[in-house]
Amino acid sequence: MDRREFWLNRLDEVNPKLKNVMGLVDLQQDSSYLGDLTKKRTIASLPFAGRYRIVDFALSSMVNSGIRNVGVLLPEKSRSILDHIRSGKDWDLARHHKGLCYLPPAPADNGRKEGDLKNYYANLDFIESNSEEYVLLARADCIYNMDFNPIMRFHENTRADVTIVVSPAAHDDMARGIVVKMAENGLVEDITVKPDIKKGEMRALGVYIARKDCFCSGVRRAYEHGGTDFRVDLVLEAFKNRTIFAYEHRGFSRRICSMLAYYETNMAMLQPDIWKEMFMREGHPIFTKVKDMAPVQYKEGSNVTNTLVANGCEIYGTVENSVLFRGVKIAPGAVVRDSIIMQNGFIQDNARTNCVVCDKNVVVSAGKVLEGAKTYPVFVGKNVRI
Amino acid sequence: MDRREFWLNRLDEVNPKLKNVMGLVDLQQDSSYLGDLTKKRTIASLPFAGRYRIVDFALSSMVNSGIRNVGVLLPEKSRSILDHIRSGKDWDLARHHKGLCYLPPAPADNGRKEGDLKNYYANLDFIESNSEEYVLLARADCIYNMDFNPIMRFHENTRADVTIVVSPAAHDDMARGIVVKMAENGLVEDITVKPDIKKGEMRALGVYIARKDCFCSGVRRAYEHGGTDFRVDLVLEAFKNRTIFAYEHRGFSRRICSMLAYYETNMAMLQPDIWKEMFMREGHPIFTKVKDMAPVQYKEGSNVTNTLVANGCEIYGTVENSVLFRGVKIAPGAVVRDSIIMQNGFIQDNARTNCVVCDKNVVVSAGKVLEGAKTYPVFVGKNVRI
Amino acid sequence: MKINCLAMILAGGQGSRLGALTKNIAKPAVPFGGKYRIIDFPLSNCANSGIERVGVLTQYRPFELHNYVGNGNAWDLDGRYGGVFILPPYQSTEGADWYRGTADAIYQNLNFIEMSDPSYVLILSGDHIYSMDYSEMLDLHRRKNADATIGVIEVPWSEASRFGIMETDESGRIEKFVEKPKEPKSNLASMGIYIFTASYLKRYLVMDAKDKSSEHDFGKNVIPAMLADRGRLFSFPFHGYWKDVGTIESLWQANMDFLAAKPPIDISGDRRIRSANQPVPPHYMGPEARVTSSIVNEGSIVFGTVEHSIISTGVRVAEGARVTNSVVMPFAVIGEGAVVDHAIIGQHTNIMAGAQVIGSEGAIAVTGEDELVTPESEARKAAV
Amino acid sequence: MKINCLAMILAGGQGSRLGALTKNIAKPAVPFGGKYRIIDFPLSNCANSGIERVGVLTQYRPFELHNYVGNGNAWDLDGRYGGVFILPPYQSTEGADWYRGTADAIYQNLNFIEMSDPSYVLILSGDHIYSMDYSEMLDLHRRKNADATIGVIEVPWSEASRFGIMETDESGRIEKFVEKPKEPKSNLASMGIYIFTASYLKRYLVMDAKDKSSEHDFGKNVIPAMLADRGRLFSFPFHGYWKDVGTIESLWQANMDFLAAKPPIDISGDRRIRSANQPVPPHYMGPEARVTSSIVNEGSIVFGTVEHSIISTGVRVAEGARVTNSVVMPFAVIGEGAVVDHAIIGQHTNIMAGAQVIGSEGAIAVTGEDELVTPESEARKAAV
Repeated sequence: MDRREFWLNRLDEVNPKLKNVMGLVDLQQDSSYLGDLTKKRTIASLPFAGRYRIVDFALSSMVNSGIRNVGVLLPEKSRSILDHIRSGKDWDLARHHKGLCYLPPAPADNGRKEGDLKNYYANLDFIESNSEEYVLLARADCIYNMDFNPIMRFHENTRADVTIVVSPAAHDDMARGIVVKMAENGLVEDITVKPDIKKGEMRALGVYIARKDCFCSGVRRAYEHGGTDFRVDLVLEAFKNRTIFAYEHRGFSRRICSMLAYYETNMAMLQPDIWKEMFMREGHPIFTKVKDMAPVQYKEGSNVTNTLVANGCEIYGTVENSVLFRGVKIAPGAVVRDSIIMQNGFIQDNARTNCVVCDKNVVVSAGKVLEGAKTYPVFVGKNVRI
Repeated sequence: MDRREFWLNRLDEVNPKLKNVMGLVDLQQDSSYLGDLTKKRTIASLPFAGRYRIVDFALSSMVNSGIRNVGVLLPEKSRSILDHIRSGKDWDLARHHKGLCYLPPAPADNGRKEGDLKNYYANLDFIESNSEEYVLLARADCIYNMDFNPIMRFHENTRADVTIVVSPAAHDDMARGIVVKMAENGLVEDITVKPDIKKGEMRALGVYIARKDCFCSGVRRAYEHGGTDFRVDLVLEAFKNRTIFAYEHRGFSRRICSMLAYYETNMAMLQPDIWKEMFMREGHPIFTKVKDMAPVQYKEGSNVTNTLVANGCEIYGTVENSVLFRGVKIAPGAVVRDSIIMQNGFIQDNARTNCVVCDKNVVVSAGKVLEGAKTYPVFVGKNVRI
Repeated sequence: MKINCLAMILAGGQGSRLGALTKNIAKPAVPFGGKYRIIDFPLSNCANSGIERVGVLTQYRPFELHNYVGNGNAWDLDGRYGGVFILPPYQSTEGADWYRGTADAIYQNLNFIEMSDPSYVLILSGDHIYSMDYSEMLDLHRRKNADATIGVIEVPWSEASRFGIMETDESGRIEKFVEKPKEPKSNLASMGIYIFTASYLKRYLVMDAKDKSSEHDFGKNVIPAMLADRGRLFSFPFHGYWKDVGTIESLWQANMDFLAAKPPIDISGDRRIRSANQPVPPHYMGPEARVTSSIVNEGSIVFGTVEHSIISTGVRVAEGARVTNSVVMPFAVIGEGAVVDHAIIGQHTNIMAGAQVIGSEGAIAVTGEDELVTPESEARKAAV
Repeated sequence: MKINCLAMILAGGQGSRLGALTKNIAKPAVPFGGKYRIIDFPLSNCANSGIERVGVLTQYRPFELHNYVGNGNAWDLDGRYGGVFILPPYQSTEGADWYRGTADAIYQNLNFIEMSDPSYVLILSGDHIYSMDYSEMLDLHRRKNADATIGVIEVPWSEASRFGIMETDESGRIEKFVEKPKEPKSNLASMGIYIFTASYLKRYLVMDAKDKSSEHDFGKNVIPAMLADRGRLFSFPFHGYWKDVGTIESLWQANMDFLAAKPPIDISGDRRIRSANQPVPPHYMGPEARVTSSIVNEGSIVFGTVEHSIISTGVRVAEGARVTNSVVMPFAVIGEGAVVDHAIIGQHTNIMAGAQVIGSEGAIAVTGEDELVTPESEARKAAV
């Protein structure tokens, strides 16, 4: 029995471990769909659900599935993400052998059109030098808590060259993405890259599994024939003659493809069953950078319902149907409804916010009122004082 | 007694700690002087003395002097350096509070001339957000094992705005650098940036101490007036009206400014007193990435004299006056003299090298002979098979 | 490598005065303040004071403490010359014995101290809640060229006879030390925090170990012996919040102290109290939750009513449940309609729907770890 | 969190058969092969086999072992569900005792096992040099649906009576286990490596603890009891290099084995043996150095002659010194003109200029830790 067989036989047993799979996390996602939210950050480093960043979900899913070797394709602006992931210790990836490896962006080629494919190509040597036989790629713009073990078994059983993880879009989705048509057994019959996606269409969640040689030869072929775009030049073109299967993920998943999607996905976490599926699954916690903040202080007169509250907050006022990030302060008489208040927000005495997304360090001064709609939340940029 | 006083008073005591100083390590050194040695790497990540890289010396000196907060200014090509330093754990800098922080290069500004100053400017927010009052900058192209505590005391006692660490050049030095003229008390009377430096001239070792506000306002002033170059636009121009003192480092130090300097500095480590000063000082070890290689196997017939040998080597032949990096294999009958053989080099049966620098993974086939001169070592590039 | 100052935390035995709460864990591992454990306070104080190497002396279930503390990484104490070491009794060439007293526990670990080779040894206890900069105390110790320095705090005169009381001269030098004096002549009480010059400590510990009449206690034997020899012992006055949490009542009271409009310690500032965090999400307040004057930690979920209470990591307060004036420790469940008042609910304990755990000031109700409290079972009350 | 397999390393007591070498350190911490310590082998095997949580049972100077092992970071054993735990005896609610035997040591740590909640428990000893993939053994254990699986190795028939000998049927199921049989009927010796299904182990340890006539030893009591109850015990044959290093002679011999043209274990390949490294430079060979058929580690400096020997970290061999057929442990100094042959030189020991430490095969000379050997002093010889 060879090494691979040996581990795969164990998958149904106590301690599933994708030992033969190397993870790749691509953080260079196009973030133009998110407007000001991502003006100074990548989607991957967007704060989410009180204490997380989007990248935490892909990284944690990998680690919980048993992947111990993860390459992180860095975006151009990498400081916030380097500061968030650091050594990978909080994801158990700070190791002497394997563990986390940063793959920084390749410097610009003279005159050549740029695209996300280039960074894959520039790091092929690293990917190929590792001993794992499979690559599992996750492009960090989706929220899910996935166990990759059944997907790997699916990939093996279908004898696919490439497996794409899909789920039906929960809403119309205005961002560019991959939509697949598949047979009942999962065999992909058509792949399209569309600038917008209709509700219910099977769209890719950015998770791909392939044998490493298949993946690398695809990247090489695509880039060396002038390709720049991961979706079009690799998935559509270079994988044309490959057997591609789609695996439908049936748990919760959302693409963070617009300000509204960002708002609604945060709000979805207020449903206790989704909160539990995402965060309280035995053996599948979502890891994030530890900040070690003090517990929340609910002061006399506070009134907080249907709300997610991160540590470090101090609450005197009223909060309903909202998400409070670390270190938010809600003053006496303030009322926060259907809102997302990011780190260190301060809603002062008798101020009110309704359907508002406040970026970090926003101050809403005493008595001020901000009001959006659930279908059109008002956004307040970083460090703004209103 | 304020906090600063408190710690500074302790400097002479048991546990010197530069608690009030933040370290900056600049890895973006111009490496064109080193030819093929640095074609695919920065000076900072150049292998040295069997198991080190140049950056280890600046980083270790900081850590051993008590600095616990270090920002690392990354060069454009950062993968090898990220892979070497990783979390900073091997330098004791993997910490929740303070520790190591990567400062990636700023993306190119449209049309503006590039230079090393830009990355300082782009990271001023990080530097200023830290609580330390002093900045100690080390530009990682020199070999030394320095205790920064006396330099800090010197800086305090002279009430300098900026202190530059200098030492007389051991050789003529063909690379661009800073030369200072100083009074006997250390007060700098003139600073010049010269394209070559004569033996004995007081040249800067790339180590600067300043109050953080002084340093940051200098960088801001230099960059915002169109400056690009650290040496000319910051040290010469922006610091023009500042009181600058030079501190002469009297221990061993070399600038790695040419292939010959690289060769000779490696060879200098073969002098037991220099080997001890650099590597065996109580409380001042040089840290590097741990690779955990097996000890060296000296086989029957091996004959090794006046040589530095890193772990993982296997030696059957003869080696004299040389430096062997990790995993080098010297076959029976092979003779290596006055040479530097980098990682995984393989000198096959009866081959000979004399005054040769072999980059990583070089194979010198059976019977082949390579011969350079001590003043002109022959260089063999990475992965070459001769 | 010589280090400057080594801290030794006396974590003690089973901490029987905390009763059911320490059935399965050592006292320093008892949860506190919703997020912390008692030992987080001395460990964070060490880290915030630049002391990076810490020994924790315990002979009761050391691996659970080890499992929590790890190598001290959460407190940044895992540097090359640092580390947190759990120190149970061990067998040496001279034989082996259980710890017979605070001084004996240190004596039995003289080898560990020698291995660490510190100039000074800081001795702490593992059951106090406070935030203190030991480096200031160390600085005083050095400036006074002292043999030993003892942390002291002013206590109400009426309570002075419960403490070890110090009489000092104007310079702070200790002239007399009396354990629990009937007629105290001072109200400067020992906090059980000592700095010793390492060589001086060693000399007295070796002498004490040979003394068969000794109880091997710092307060009762070692300090008096040092004073008898006219050692240079100084007091270091401390003025902040300091609370012994060795009993159920004091543990409950200290928790309640943190519910004040202004908490007694700044646990989140520059000198924050750190702890080993679990990967849990922000807590969730249900649609009918009613929470006031309380502290709630990550990972919990509240559907009921919480007033003037501490809700720790992973706790669930179900619909209609009512928690008042209580401390609910990690992963406990308060079932539907259950009532908890003036109580400490142990870790992982399940208060079933409709059950009641009701104590009163001066008679706090306690449930232990992993218990099941049904509406029928009467919750055990703590002996006060 | 349930883990798959927990390893427990029996690190033993003072290891008195290693004499002077274990005066200050536990046996598993004894240096080996120039760079390693004995415990590196089981720890690396665990890491290479995917077993990330390890208990080390010792009652002798646990902190020195702790200081070396840390939290297992050097072996990548410091993951969230992993860790290396040094386990000296401790005080529980039921009282406390020193370890009375291998089975008792595990029994006393049942709480630790329960806290870790493994499906399987792997028991190892801390004094063997070998490289083994325990995951293959675990796989056999599961495929056979075994209660226990014992690692066995074929030994020469002439030596079989020194071991615990197994008789098995064709399927590998163990029918009989005899400790040191006078007339062995098999040459399959127990390597002291056991995998137990956790619940099964617990049942038998509890029974064994109650049995007052038991010596609380796996080989003598627990395994025979399991066989008597017709438990499903299987053997797992191992074919590689395996060496007990419990005596001076065997420790010396095992070191010498690594000087063979082809070392008996691949210590630097994919399944490399890892160790906690010190920040030391490459070693330096002086102008007159003469080194053949030897292993030399980092941080050492050699001016003299070394033949067929092991030179460890930080050793200095001065001009004119001659070291042959010997093991020189870390930071020892061999002075000018000193002669060392067939010897083991302990850590930090100083063989002064001109001194001689000369043993012979079968009577290896030994110096302990931190000793000073002058030309006058006769080096102690090990009892063989």
